[in-house]
Amino acid sequence: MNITKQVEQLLKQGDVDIFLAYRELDGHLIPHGYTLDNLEDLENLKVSQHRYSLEKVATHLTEKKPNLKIGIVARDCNQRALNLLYTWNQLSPENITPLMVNCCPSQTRNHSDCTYLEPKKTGTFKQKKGIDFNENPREFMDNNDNGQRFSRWMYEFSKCIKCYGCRNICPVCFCTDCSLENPDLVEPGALPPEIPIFHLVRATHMAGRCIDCGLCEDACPAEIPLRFLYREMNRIVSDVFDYTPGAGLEKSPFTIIGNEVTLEPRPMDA
Amino acid sequence: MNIELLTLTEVTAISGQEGDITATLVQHPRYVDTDKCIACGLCAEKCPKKVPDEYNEGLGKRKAIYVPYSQAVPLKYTIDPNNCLYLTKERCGLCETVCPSHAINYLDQKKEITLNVGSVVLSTGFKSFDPSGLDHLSFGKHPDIVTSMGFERVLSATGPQGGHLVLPSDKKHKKEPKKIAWLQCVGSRDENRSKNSYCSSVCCMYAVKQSVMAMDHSKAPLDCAIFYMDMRTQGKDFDTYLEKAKDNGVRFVRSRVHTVMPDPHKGNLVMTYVDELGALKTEYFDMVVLSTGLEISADSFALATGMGIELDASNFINTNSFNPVSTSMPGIYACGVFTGPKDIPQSVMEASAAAAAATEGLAVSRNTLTKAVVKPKEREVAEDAPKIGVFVCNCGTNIGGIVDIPAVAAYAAELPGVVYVEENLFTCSQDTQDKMVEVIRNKGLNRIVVAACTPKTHEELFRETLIDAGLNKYLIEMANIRNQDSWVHSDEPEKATTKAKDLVRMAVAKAFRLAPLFETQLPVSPSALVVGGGIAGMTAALSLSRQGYPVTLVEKNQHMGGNGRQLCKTWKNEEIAPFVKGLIADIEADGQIQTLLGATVESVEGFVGNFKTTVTSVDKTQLIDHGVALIATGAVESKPTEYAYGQHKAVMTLLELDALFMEKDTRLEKAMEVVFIQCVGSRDKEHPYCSKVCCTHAIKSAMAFKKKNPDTGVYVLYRDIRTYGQRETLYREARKAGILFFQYDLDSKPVVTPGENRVSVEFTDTILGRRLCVDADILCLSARIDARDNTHLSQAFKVTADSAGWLLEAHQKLRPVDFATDGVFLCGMSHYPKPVDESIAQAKAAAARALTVLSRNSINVGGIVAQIDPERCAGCGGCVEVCSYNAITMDPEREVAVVNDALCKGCGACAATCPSEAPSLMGFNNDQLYAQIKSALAV
Amino acid sequence: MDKNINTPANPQGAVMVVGGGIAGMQAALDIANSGFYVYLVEKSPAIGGKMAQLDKTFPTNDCAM
Amino acid sequence: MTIKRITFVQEMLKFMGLEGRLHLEWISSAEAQKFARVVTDFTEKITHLGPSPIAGQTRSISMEPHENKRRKHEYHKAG
Repeated sequence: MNITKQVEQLLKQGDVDIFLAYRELDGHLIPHGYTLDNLEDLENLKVSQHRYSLEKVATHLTEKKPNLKIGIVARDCNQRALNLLYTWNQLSPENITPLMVNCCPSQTRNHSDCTYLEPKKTGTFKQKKGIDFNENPREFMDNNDNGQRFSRWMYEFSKCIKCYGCRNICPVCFCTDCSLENPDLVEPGALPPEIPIFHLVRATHMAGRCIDCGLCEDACPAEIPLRFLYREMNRIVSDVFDYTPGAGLEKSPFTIIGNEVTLEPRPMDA
Repeated sequence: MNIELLTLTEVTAISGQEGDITATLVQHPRYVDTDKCIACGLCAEKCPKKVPDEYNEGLGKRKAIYVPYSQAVPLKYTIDPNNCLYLTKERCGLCETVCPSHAINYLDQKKEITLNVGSVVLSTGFKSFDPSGLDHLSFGKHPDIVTSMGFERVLSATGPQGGHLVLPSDKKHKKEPKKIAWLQCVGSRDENRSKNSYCSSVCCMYAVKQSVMAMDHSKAPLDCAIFYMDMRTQGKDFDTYLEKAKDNGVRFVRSRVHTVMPDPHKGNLVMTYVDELGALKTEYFDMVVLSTGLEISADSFALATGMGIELDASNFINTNSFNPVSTSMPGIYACGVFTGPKDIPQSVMEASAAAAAATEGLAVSRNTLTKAVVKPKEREVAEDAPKIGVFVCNCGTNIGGIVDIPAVAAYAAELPGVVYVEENLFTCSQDTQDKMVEVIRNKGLNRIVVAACTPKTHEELFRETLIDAGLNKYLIEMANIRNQDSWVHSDEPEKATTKAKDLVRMAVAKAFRLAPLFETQLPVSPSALVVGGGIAGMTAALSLSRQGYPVTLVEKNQHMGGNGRQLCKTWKNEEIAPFVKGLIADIEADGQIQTLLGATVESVEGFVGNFKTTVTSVDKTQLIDHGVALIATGAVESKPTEYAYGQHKAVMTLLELDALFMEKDTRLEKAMEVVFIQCVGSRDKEHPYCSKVCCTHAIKSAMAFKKKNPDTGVYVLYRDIRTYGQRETLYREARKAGILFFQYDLDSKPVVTPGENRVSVEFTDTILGRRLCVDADILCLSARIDARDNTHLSQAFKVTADSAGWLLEAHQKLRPVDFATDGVFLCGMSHYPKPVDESIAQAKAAAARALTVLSRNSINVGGIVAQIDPERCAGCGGCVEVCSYNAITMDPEREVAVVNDALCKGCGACAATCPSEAPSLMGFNNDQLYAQIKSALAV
Repeated sequence: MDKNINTPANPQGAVMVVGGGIAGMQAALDIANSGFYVYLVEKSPAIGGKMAQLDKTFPTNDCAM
Repeated sequence: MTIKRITFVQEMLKFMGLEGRLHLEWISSAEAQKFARVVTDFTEKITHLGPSPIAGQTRSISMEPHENKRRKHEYHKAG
């Protein structure tokens, strides 16, 4: 059954009140909520490589109408985001009906994990001056010494225009009040935002939450390699806490205290 | 404030009866006026007379005017009249000259004090056995042979070597030991040399701890060896600690030590001992620690006998298992080591138990002699602009000698919001406090900064001052310019002054943003819920009822008594059945105790002082209001899975054997060979803990066979015999009676083969080096004791259990009957396996702890607690997860987190976790903290 | 049990605790916190007893102070 | 938990090129000597590492909140 039929059925059977997917308009795909009132729009429902954090829309809808039943077209990254939002009480699984579709850009597998797909290729400018998006974080560590790493990141962060695009698009950013807008912490009106604090604060807040969808990097007009940064954060979280955000319905380890610690504090010279 | 501390005081006589006792005491002169002494230490600095320091076990020196140790309470100096040059020879007098507060009074006289009290608690503790008399151990002949107490001081950071593990013989404090030996049972389990036949209970465990600590302290690899007879690590988590020590490389040598002698050629110590197989061996050590036992001092002996209290042969107070804290004199109770050797948690438990017992008879006079405070009305200042008063303390010369106080004061005066600055010699002294109250009133100050010492010791005092001045007590901020400044930067006065300014600036920045915090009072429901109707539960219920509080007792079974119904006798030969019957009768006769049989706790709501618990029984469900809850659900003897248990009728557990005794079964008469196997299912990989009671229980049962028929062959196969404390007498009697003991290890367990009428038990005798075989008529297995499944109850009361299922106390040493959750207490075997006397002590202790809640009319909640801004909260539940006190819940309506003030302890974990800063800790909110940080960086 | 039949009708609401070590201090605190006045009698110049001499306590290795 | 959190931040700083500037140590209130030793060692270590490369980048923070100041940022060009 094609996806349009499935959505139509879900809506008609009352399984969902609204279905979040994409709609083609003047040759562009835009996010759209399909309901029984606009069934005619369904003919323009399209699935392609275009992505948007539909689950963020779902979070906002749920905030207003907690019992709204929402259908959602979901790739693997969307599913991870949904899992994470369930564990953080932002959405409840019983109200959400994800309709899994093929991952970008895979056409052959119907459930491939985009985490392992290649990030986008980047222009020559970045490869010369900034951090190569395609680089492996581990290799980046090996190929650059402390000072080099630092100056590269300072360069990347200095490009920031504080548009908050990374945060706004992020499917798992749901705080009603963002620390990055607290005037005590981040000086209003100053550009770039205090480097590297601004981005490190965000990275810390993403630890145990980032589901590696890469939307932040796509959204960033300054082409800061954010996904590259958060991937390393995720690597640490998985090494230290043995936790992969969004992989299942486990709670984030950052909120659990008193569990057994097998680590020892590091000696000073480490 | 309702405790009057009488130091340097001894009891000389006692008369009267319970409820009306007159005590005569003599208070020896301190020669220092405690009201004036501000513990600045100048006197001791100048005092020319050095004396061996008893606090450091003579390993260090103190002066003739001294405080015993830096954290002493009261922190007041004392002159030692036997060593003071002025008091002995009328020379010197330096301390009087240098004392800035004129506290020295050489004319101080001893005073006689008469007290009228309702009851007395004796807790005079122990003295360590003095090994000087034991020639073979050479104590006193070489400085590197120390007692265990001495070794504690060696390890301690406040000790004579500053916590460095170096040989006491090396005056340069450089040479580190490479090999240390611990000798167990010095002055314990030894009738021949020390007269102390009992086991001191605590030495095995402290030796293990010391060996682990020593390794930790030593930079180079350290060889630690413990020479012992039996490792008696029967307490909660002790065996786990022991195994960890073994893994860390501590050697445990089962042996008898022959001699320890200084080797004049090599300069170290040579030890000769006989090992497990009977071979004589020699080994060299750099240091030897004598694990000295506990004994009763001559003073304590005189005190008790003077009061007419019965003591046992070893001078411990005679108690019976059912009244473990009562002495032979009504009205006089005892706790701690005075009633027998015991460790810290057991002492603390007994202390609380004695508190309950000593006040049972006085219940009608509760609150007649205690004092309550009357507070002046609080001034409304929340809306007023800050008018900050800064009080800068010289602390004698403690701060003023280093930091330029006038400069700091002048600097403070320039800071925004500051309207008044004052320098004090001692801000904490009573006259300064009085002046402060006046200044706050007259100048209309509404925020106070005290730049002095640590808030840990003095914030409460200054809060009281604010209350007296009619200010909200949370409107004070302290800058610690002593501990964090003048003390650590004493050689850099200029930098210290700059740092003091920084600290004051930060404190002022925070004070600027301080808001009054309010506490609300919640009434306490004056009744208790006790879960579990065994010996512990019933004892606790009766104790609370006698103190005047109604109790609901919930028992799962259709009858009361628990494990007590299956037990025969205590190790002191007291019959348990009549005692349990008596308890049940007392409970039934008690009009204040409501018993619910066949009942279980369904759910619990509320918090300390105001619990609402739903209890269901077969026919009904009821809601019970109560102020406190006591959990005493007990434990259960496990069913063995080895040694042919369940396959042959000759094989049984200890409780099953007790049942045969109580039924007077004929098999007991006929039995000619009886074997006991210890540690069945205990102390192995899966169940690492010791079940604590089985050694004593088995030996007591073994003795019963020998008493019936001395010709019966009785064999006990054991790993370590753990007849701790005075139970050792039972072990000694058993050996005298001809019971045979054979030691086995986990890798050489006995082998049992069922026969037709008998079972054959095969085991190794290490001394003969041979396998032996006994055909046993009765094989009794000391089966492990298992925790009950308390999952539901734990969830309902928000308490936790460890991996083995034993309920987890708030602190293993100091709060052994409290849970981390306020208002819920534990006792009996649900905490850990324990004998009847310890269960009863813990039950009374739980009652005493519960009384500290019940006897209050109300509890204050609020003050420094977290608040969650619902506007900012995204409802993610992160704070709910991190809260250790279960104080945060989700409001299902608004989907935001809400803090329960009564449960919140103000730790701030929630505030630190939330990414959107929705929770703020009152008195430490982000605004205040950011201001402080910014102020710190703004130079 | 611990009940004494001879207890007077109006007993003294105070208790004397002899010995200010860990047990004495705990007993004094519990008694005072349950509504009775306590005299804590200690022979030496300061309370604390033997435990104050210990370095660390097992199994938590907490400081004994 | 603290160990885990600190380990995380240590790793993050390492990735950022700010290695070795965060240290965790358990010190009881009775271990004054240890405290002094650890603080001295760490101070030495930090002195050895040199001033924080961020120091030049952060603006000085004033007592007054919400104050707007614009500062020109300098950064090291990638090599």
